[in-house]
Amino acid sequence: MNLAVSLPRGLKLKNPIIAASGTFGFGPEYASFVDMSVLGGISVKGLSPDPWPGNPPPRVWETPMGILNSIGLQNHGVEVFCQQDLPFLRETDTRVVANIIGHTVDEYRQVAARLSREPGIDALEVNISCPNIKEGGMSFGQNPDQAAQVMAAVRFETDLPVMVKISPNTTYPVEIAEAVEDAGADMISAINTLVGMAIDVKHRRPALGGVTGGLSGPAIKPIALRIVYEVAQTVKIPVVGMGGISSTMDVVEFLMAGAAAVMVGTITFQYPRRMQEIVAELPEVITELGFDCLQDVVGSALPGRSNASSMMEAEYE
Amino acid sequence: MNLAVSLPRGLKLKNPIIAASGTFGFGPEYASFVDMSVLGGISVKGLSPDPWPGNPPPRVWETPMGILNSIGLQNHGVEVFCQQDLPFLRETDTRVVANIIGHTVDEYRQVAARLSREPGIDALEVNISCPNIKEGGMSFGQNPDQAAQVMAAVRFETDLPVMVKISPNTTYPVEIAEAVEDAGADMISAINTLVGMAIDVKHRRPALGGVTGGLSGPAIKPIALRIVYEVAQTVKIPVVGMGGISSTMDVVEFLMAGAAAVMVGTITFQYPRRMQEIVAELPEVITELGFDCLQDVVGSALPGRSNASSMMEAEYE
Amino acid sequence: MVKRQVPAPGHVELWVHSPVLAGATPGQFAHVVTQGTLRRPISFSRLDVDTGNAAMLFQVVGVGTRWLANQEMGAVLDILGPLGRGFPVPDARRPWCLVGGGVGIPPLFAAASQWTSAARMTPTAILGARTESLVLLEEEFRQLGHVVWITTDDGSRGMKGTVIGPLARWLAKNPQGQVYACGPTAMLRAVGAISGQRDDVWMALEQRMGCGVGACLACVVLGNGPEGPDYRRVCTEGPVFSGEELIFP
Amino acid sequence: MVKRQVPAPGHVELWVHSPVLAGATPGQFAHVVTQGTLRRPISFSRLDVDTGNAAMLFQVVGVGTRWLANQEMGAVLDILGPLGRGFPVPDARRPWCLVGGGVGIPPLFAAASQWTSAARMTPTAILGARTESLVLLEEEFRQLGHVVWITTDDGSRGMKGTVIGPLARWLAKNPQGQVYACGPTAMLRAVGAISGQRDDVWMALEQRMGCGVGACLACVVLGNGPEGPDYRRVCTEGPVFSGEELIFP
Ligand SMILES: Cc1cc2nc3c(=O)[nH]c(=O)nc-3n(C[C@H](O)[C@H](O)[C@H](O)COP(=O)(O)OP(=O)(O)OC[C@H]3O[C@@H](n4cnc5c(N)ncnc54)[C@H](O)[C@@H]3O)c2cc1C
Ligand SMILES: Cc1cc2nc3c(=O)[nH]c(=O)nc-3n(C[C@H](O)[C@H](O)[C@H](O)COP(=O)(O)OP(=O)(O)OC[C@H]3O[C@@H](n4cnc5c(N)ncnc54)[C@H](O)[C@@H]3O)c2cc1C
Ligand SMILES: Cc1cc2nc3c(=O)[nH]c(=O)nc-3n(C[C@H](O)[C@H](O)[C@H](O)COP(=O)(O)O)c2cc1C
Ligand SMILES: Cc1cc2nc3c(=O)[nH]c(=O)nc-3n(C[C@H](O)[C@H](O)[C@H](O)COP(=O)(O)O)c2cc1C
Ligand code: FES
Ligand code: FES
Repeated sequence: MNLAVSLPRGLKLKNPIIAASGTFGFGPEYASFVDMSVLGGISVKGLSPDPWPGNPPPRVWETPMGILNSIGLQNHGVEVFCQQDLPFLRETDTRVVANIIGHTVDEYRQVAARLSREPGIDALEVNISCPNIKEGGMSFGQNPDQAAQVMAAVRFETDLPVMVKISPNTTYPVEIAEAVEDAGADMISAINTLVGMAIDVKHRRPALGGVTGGLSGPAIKPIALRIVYEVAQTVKIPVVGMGGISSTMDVVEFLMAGAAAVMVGTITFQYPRRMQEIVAELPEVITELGFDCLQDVVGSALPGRSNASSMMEAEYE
Repeated sequence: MNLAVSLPRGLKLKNPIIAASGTFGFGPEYASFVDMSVLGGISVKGLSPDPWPGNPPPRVWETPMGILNSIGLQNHGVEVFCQQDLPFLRETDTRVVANIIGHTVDEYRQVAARLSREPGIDALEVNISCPNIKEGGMSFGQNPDQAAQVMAAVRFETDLPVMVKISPNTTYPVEIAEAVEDAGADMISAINTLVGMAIDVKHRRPALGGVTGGLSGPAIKPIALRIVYEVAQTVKIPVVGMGGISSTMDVVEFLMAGAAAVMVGTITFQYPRRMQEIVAELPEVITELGFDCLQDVVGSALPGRSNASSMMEAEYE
Repeated sequence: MVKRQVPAPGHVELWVHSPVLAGATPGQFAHVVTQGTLRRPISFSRLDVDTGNAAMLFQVVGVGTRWLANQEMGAVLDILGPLGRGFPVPDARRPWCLVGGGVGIPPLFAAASQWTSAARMTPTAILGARTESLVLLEEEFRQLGHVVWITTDDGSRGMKGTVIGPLARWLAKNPQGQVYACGPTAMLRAVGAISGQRDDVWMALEQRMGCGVGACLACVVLGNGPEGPDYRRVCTEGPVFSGEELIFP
Repeated sequence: MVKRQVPAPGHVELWVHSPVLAGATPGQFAHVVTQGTLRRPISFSRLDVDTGNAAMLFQVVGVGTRWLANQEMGAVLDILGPLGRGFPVPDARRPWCLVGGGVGIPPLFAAASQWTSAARMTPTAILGARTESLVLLEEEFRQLGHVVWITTDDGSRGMKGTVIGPLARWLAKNPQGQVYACGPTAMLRAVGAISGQRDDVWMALEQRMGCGVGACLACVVLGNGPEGPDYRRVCTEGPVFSGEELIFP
């Protein structure tokens, strides 16, 4: 079965499985364990104009079916990335998504501009879950206007396909998706982590050095699916779904909820080869579920296309 | 060790463990499995002025370390409650918290008024995660003004201790807590469920009859702790914490994050006696952690009181 | 857990020693801790007050039943029960018939075992399955002296088709006969339709459950209420309902 | 898994057969799937290229180590490794000394086993523990021919106090001696302080980890960077760092 996915502005993935930003480094870290050419793509760790130091440790903490992280978006800056990491990525036979971050609209713009000049980058992913320093630290992703400003600034600088990564820590994920669509986004990726925390009971203090952290892993899958399902019904552009994917069936859930492709994060820490396994299993699983091709799975549980209400009523109404 | 908790307006619990609304019915359902007199209190299923039919089934779905529910706040109305359920509750030796719901501010007011006339109710818990029908269906709990209006209306009708139950499905849990505190709330309870969904892959449709549902259970504990920790630092009134508690250590985490008492929900479905076990274990666990009394545990991981930053720096700075 | 059998591929029957469970009414269920955040509801296939043993026969369909199927002899299971309302004993002066599909058969067998000695006329058991290897408890029903009709979807054993054909014929002969049915929802709907949803047609339903004791209102099905349709709890008002109580499409 | 021992109460040593792991450098670690969403990092206590076996000695502290301690003989473990940077081989012409506290001792033993034959002078091992029953691998170090000094917090065995006392005395005699240390952070901080954070004082650190391979930036400690403090990854730049590289308070 052909697993290829065609996305806006000519972005073509050999399959819908992309390594999620921040969980797969810049490629070489996992290269001895994973055959990267099997992946649809890889989204690199968030890149800022200048290096960010990140948060004090501890930076991860295990929670029920999830993890909290407070890496604090540590990265060595877009310039070092272009010189040091990009050459390796150019050699890999997979799509490279550059995840970009900033403290101000202008910082996002700068990173987008810098990356657009480099060959070997196939798409940008705008992580709007960063604190907006000028507006008091609430993240860009919590406010439709600010999210749209970031997207508009990035759009001004680049013709690359751009996806905006939606934060779940807001009352309005759908409104934010609409706002960035209007501002020129080619795709939505959803979701980023949920703000959570844990207490180190023994030491009577927050477990993470950064006090709060981002919750990821299977625990958040229901929330991610809900947001993907809602966003996919609202925007016209494709959605790349993620949050807690750990199996091929999870991927199918996201596809049915309307995702055109997915990203896989936390599970890689436990099972580095899981993405490869999913790519291998996907054709058979889709066929067994009665689909002829990947495209038919996408959105098959959305209202209208799903047999939801009719079957439900058939059972008890 | 004395586990008693004193809360505003003379509300005294024999211990900090309260059964969470919607997971313990109206008392008699679990009475043959659980010794209710051991509990600090029980919060009953949400009560509306008239009966609510609830959502079509299926109404629960299992998720990684959690469950989704779309009961749809089915209940037989406050009048039937007073006549049919309250007599049993009056006989039980535990505090009764009446959880109230409504589609309009006036419906909340009506239920509060009706319940204030009945003996045997020790506190009200205002569930603001209900759709505000007049304002287009977004829940009261997602907007500080609307939440405050509900609280003000309830306060007008009752001298009972009132807690407002915070929704996590908002950008502003802290602002909402502050708004209801200003509107006269005596306590905050936090958190209600997170909106999520699951796909029934076999049938290619949303798994729940209500399409989306509320996520509860251990999976949400990190989010609940974060909100309790933030709210406890902001408001002056006590916080009743909940969300994913399944063990005595979990209770200690919530207490350290600033909760004066806790509610226990989803785990009861799996282990009906877990609340009893927690009450039994709590004194020993607290003592082993080096505390002399329950009160000292409360808030011990909050900034100022916690040795957070100092120890963190001691380790790597 | 005192005994374990594999009556058909992908099906396991477990015996547990528990006088409390052994005292259940057929049609009641056990709510079992397995893997996952919710208990699993499973009906009793055998209830023996003398030995204090109760059995559950289930199909392995997901994580919970797989875990349960892999438990070793002597394992201690965490079971809440017996729960729910079981089958009412039939009026022994009138004919009765059991109609079971797949894993709907076991609870009917528990009922048959208790009722058969009291029966004046030979009862009928109509057992349906997907295919020959999945016909459950046939021999056991014959040993009780039942007239046993088998149907399989693929015709590999007995009549080809569903249990509805034989039931229609039985009802034609016994228009006021008492019916006890358990099986997939589609089958029960058809049973309800051809039996006229009477108050002596009893059906055991399945629904996703939370608490199992009536507290959470998760497990509802649509009932025929005095003021129009209302929701009933399978765990408390059911799992056994009369045809009259239910609304099927 | 080919062998299992309980060297002290609450401590387990597991041998696994894996030529790849057995080829590790002492100080490197294995990242092991247990229960929970993250792997558990554990150092090697023994590395035997001849048999292709590697051992890990760990304390049971939580869900993961408890699960691992309960694995049965023949179990197949999912291990990522060997990972990280191990101890550099000491300069055999100069004195060296191993300083281990608690479960910091096992990786030093793996190192000692490989290096001792090449040593010109008798190496010293300073082993600290909370109490007598928790002193790990003492006999094994003696068999390697090390001078072994024991300290316990409660004085139940060897000197009362921490490893820092004996280390200070050793350093007084061997001011330029090479030091290899592993143990609790507080101990390493003290080792760094009294040894002057030199480039031939090596310490194996612990930190909470995500990936274990350098991808997630979770496992950092503060390093002494060219332009001020910077974060280094324990899983990749470490777990072994020189005193010079690290910033302790
Ligand atoms: C009253 C009652 C009696 C039952 N008796 C039997 C029996 O005797 N033999 C038998 O084989 N099966 C019986 N079932 C069905 C049985 O409960 C499910 O097959 C079982 O829960 C599946 O669990 P799982 O973890 O293997 O599957 P999963 O699909 O992994 O389970 C996921 C969740 O869905 C629930 N679920 C899945 N299928 C069903 C279902 N059909 N009904 C209710 N909940 C379900 C599970 O309990 C769990 O919460 C009965 C169900 C009910 C309600
Ligand atoms: C490089 C390295 C080598 C190690 N070598 C050994 C060894 O040889 N023997 C030994 O007994 N222990 C060793 N440890 C510590 C060991 O990793 C922890 O004791 C173990 O992870 C605890 O897991 P748990 O599930 O039992 O505890 P839990 O507290 O339930 O674990 C919860 C989470 O915290 C992490 N965690 C808990 N304690 C530590 C810790 N001290 N360091 C890092 N992560 C931790 C766990 O990995 C897990 O992700 C080493 C740690 C590191 C970083
Ligand atoms: C350790 C870690 C670091 C992350 N760093 C980034 C990042 O730099 N940029 C970003 O957009 N998302 C980042 N994320 C979020 C993930 O890309 C993903 O959105 C989230 O983890 C949910 O997917 P999962 O449950 O499959 O991990 C990070 C997640 C983790 C766990
Ligand atoms: C089945 C179910 C029904 C619920 N019904 C109510 C309700 O009527 N009113 C309310 O305020 N909260 C209700 N809740 C939310 C719980 O009281 C609690 O806030 C939430 O489940 C988180 O706690 P837990 O993880 O311990 O379950 C319900 C939760 C569940 C699982
Ligand atoms: S399962 Fe909770 S009411 Fe039936
Ligand atoms: S654990 Fe991921 S970088 Fe070290």
